[in-house]
Amino acid sequence: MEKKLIYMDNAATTKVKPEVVEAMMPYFTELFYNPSSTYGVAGEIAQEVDKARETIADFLNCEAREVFFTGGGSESDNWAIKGIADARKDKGNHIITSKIEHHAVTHACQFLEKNGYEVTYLDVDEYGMVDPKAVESAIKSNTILITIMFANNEIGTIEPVKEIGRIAHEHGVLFHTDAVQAFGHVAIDVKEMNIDMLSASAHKINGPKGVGLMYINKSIRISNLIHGGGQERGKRAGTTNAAGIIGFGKAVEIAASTLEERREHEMRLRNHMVSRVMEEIPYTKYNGHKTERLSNNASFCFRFIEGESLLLMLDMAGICGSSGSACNSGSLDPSHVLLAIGCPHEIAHGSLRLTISEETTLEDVDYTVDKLKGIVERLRSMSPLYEDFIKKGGND
Amino acid sequence: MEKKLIYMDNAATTKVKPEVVEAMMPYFTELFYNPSSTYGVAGEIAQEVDKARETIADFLNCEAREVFFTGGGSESDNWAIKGIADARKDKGNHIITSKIEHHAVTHACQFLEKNGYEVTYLDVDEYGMVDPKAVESAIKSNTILITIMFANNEIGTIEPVKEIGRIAHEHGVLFHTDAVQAFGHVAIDVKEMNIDMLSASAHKINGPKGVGLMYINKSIRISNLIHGGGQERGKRAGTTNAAGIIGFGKAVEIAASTLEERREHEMRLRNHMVSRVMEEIPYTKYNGHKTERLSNNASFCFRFIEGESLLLMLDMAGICGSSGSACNSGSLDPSHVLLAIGCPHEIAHGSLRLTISEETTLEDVDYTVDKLKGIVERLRSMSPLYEDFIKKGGND
Amino acid sequence: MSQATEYSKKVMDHFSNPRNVGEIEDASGVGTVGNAKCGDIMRMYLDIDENQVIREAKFKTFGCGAAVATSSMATELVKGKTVREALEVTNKAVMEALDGLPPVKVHCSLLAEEAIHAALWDYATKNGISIEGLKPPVDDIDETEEFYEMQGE
Amino acid sequence: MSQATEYSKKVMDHFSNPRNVGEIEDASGVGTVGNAKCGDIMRMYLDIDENQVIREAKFKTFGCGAAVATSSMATELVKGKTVREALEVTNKAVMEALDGLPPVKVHCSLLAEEAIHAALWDYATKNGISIEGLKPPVDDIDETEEFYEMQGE
Ligand SMILES: Cc1ncc(COP(=O)(O)O)c(C=O)c1O
Ligand SMILES: Cc1ncc(COP(=O)(O)O)c(C=O)c1O
Repeated sequence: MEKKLIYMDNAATTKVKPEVVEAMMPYFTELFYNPSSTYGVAGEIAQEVDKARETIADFLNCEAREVFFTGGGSESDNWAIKGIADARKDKGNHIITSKIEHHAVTHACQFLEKNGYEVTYLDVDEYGMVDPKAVESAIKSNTILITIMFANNEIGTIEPVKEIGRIAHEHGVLFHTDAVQAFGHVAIDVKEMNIDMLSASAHKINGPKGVGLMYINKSIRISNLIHGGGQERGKRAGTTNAAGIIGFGKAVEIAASTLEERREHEMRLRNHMVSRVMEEIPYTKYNGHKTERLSNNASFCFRFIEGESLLLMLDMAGICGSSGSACNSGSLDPSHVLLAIGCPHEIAHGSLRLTISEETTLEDVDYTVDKLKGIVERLRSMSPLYEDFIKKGGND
Repeated sequence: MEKKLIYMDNAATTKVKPEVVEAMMPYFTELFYNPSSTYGVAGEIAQEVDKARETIADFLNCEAREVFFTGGGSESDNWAIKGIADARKDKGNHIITSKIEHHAVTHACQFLEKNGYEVTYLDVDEYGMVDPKAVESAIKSNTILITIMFANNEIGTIEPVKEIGRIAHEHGVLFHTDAVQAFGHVAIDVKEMNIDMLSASAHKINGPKGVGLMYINKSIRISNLIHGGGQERGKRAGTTNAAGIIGFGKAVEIAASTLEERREHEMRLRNHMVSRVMEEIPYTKYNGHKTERLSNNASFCFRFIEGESLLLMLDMAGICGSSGSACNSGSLDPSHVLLAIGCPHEIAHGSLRLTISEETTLEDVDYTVDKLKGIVERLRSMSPLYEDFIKKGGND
Repeated sequence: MSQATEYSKKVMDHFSNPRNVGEIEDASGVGTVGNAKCGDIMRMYLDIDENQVIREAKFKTFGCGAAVATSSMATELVKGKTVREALEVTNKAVMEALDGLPPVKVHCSLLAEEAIHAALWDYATKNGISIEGLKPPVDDIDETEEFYEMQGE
Repeated sequence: MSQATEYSKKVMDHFSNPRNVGEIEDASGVGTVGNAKCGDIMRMYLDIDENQVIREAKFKTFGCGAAVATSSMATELVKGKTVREALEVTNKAVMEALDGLPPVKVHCSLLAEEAIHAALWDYATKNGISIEGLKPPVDDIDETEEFYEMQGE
């Protein structure tokens, strides 16, 4: 592993910042105590945990007691959906979501469908946008929850969350948003944006893996996903992961103070990358919305080639990217997100997601595009689909 | 925090060993990659995660693919109970457990009771022992799961797990055991002990908080608690907490190699402590089983005094102990475990759990007993219950 | 949550150095409130002079840190007061004097108020006096307690 | 799981330096199997002499690393063999020659076997020969694939 790697997969996970590691360290060893214990040292740790909670509450514009720590984004999503489904089962059994949610949301919904719930999976347009009007039309008298992601993990599209939340509230329905990709990258004000519940994950913003959170508006009653001890105000059992939470707090503190500059840097490089790719590599589709998208995300489909081969060759060139979402690598199905925005199967197979960070340089981007160009060419020269296409005169 | 603390609360949580911290470190920074990603460096991390899985599988005498990592012991318990309840709902709706389980088990069971399941909470004897015969009598045609803890967290009693497992299998019922307290402290062979599913947690054996596991026999179908990505063979979604899991693996590796010597050291000191307390402090009850108990656990009830006051005074003397289970501190109810073994309420209120470790010294123990003696005396001198008792001539 | 850090300095001071622990022989009034089942019992002894001034107050308490501290503070607050003034030593007054209590511990201050009242009632009964506004102590305060526990989340 | 580490060295070698990529003009037999929907298409070109010996084999593949590697290995294995011998180049033979494949990728080796068969079928049809044991290629191999996917957990 001597050669330098260019990491373009920040949507999959991010490097823990040294300041975050430093903040966590004491809580493994000297201050390893259980924050729920009676003794004073334990209480001091509990106070640090609550400081992290406050930092995050400030960032989201909510109260500290509305922030609940979990074991990750997937747990938060499952909790939101199953917890509301259970708590409101007397009120209704209908949930509205979209076709481009993360599997943590869609599979939780599918599980509920097997247990007597009804789920509407809304279509999106070619940019991956959910239409708030479609949300409104889908609401029925038995609708108990609307869950629409804040920003998509594959194509980066940012959804009209505020408008969807407004509609939800107009109809007295709860609104949850999976903000795992957006949190720490986009300014989020849960009050202003009409968000009742929000999922986030530390490892997507330079915090540790295995720590997530859910914001739950204080007026909401939700059943536990994990029952047991009285931690997290009785709403999420399990010995408090003090080190992880304190690391999460530090990561948010840093993210909050660098939000704008990161966005600008990423936008500039991302846009440069996209322009070059679209100009220099023919038969390429740029996925997602042009403007309403995460600043660090670029998503392409290269016709006639297949994603895994592309990734392997990029890897050999020292470039880390992803095809579809990382959780699904190794699966043989093309991304449900790309299919939902209207990519035909064989084009969806040739997808590449490159997600940069504040550490990415112009050189990294140019090196990546240069390599990518050659790799796409090489794979196309091996592709029977490309052969047919050229023989047919380059027209479909 | 200058003064030296004597830590006697190892059942609440343990200090992460320096070797474990060291093993985890690289996976926060240089090797922060998502183990599910395609590129080579990510694959190397996935291999380290699988090494941890193998270490643990060897320790439990199962296959690596039967070990699933979770976000902690509570999650594992909830998963076992709710996952089997869902997967076997067509087969039956009856679960058997005991009255002295951890809240992660009892509250998960209570949740199921609200959702159409039926739960039998078995009594225990005065030592906290579940009677295998009672388990057998409780089995009905609709019984789908027996969940009995391996060792109790408050009083340390080790349950007749092997015999209960045998009975479960004889009747074609699954057997889960919450081994969060026992794992790493007692040798466990899941095959030999007839265990189908087992929960454990890293932070109880010098690993990090927020990481747990479940052993699930490969023949068992269980529904997910956390749906989503394909991690953990599709059974537990969420970006793999590589650092945490690798730390867990290291902790198990160390625990496996020191099991016997730790047990001997702890038994010797614990027995010394118990003898001194029982000889020198009158009106004291020693809770739990005399021999069938965790080597590091001592649990007492001191009559006429209340647990929190006792803990606060011990804390002022630099001694960390617990009253009941740590998760419940701050609650006003006395421990359900002590009530189940027949302690009257007012006696259950005066409980103290001291749980030592391999690092505890004879001096620590003697200092603790000396201080404890004075504190109990002092609190009794302030107690109206003690006043009444003495005025009545020291008889009940 | 850790009690040691949730308690104010004043609470910890009154817990670790409780004032007026003990009994008063032949006290003018003695009151015991709470029950062992709930984990708190307070007993208050008052020595009251002929002008209905509380000369001396002592307590014994079985209970948590807050129970001890509120008992201690309650004895301090009633000492030197007239019986009528002592009636105005409410649970709020005790809490304020201790710089507050964690929500789950508010019921301890209520118990302290009731202990004062119970001791005053005993004094009134023994001496055939009627003190305006003083009600007989409740036998079992479980219900009241539960109410206050709920307040404290 | 990471493909790069799940693949054997041989697979990675055949993926990064695939042998016999390309087309053969006026090939004796050409076979295309798989479909773009499933993410794998293999096309195999065979140049077969009058003694039914495979003189030359080339391929083009749209697919994952394993698809490329199995195609490459399949061409290597059939080169120099008679038509009859080539029929015995099974998916197992391809897999073994590659030091194995991850379970989810087993279907790629099957595809390679089918590509050989399809090219041989084309050759047989063009030349009016019947080759014992050779079946006509299936039009849509979706079903077979799914079956094999399930095998691979
Ligand atoms: C017996 C038992 N079960 C379950 C748990 C819960 O484990 P965790 O805190 O890791 O969620 C604990 C400890 O807290 C325990 O002692
Ligand atoms: C949009 C979205 N939701 C949920 C998740 C799941 O988060 P975690 O891996 O922390 O469980 C992810 C990332 O994996 C994500 O991108």
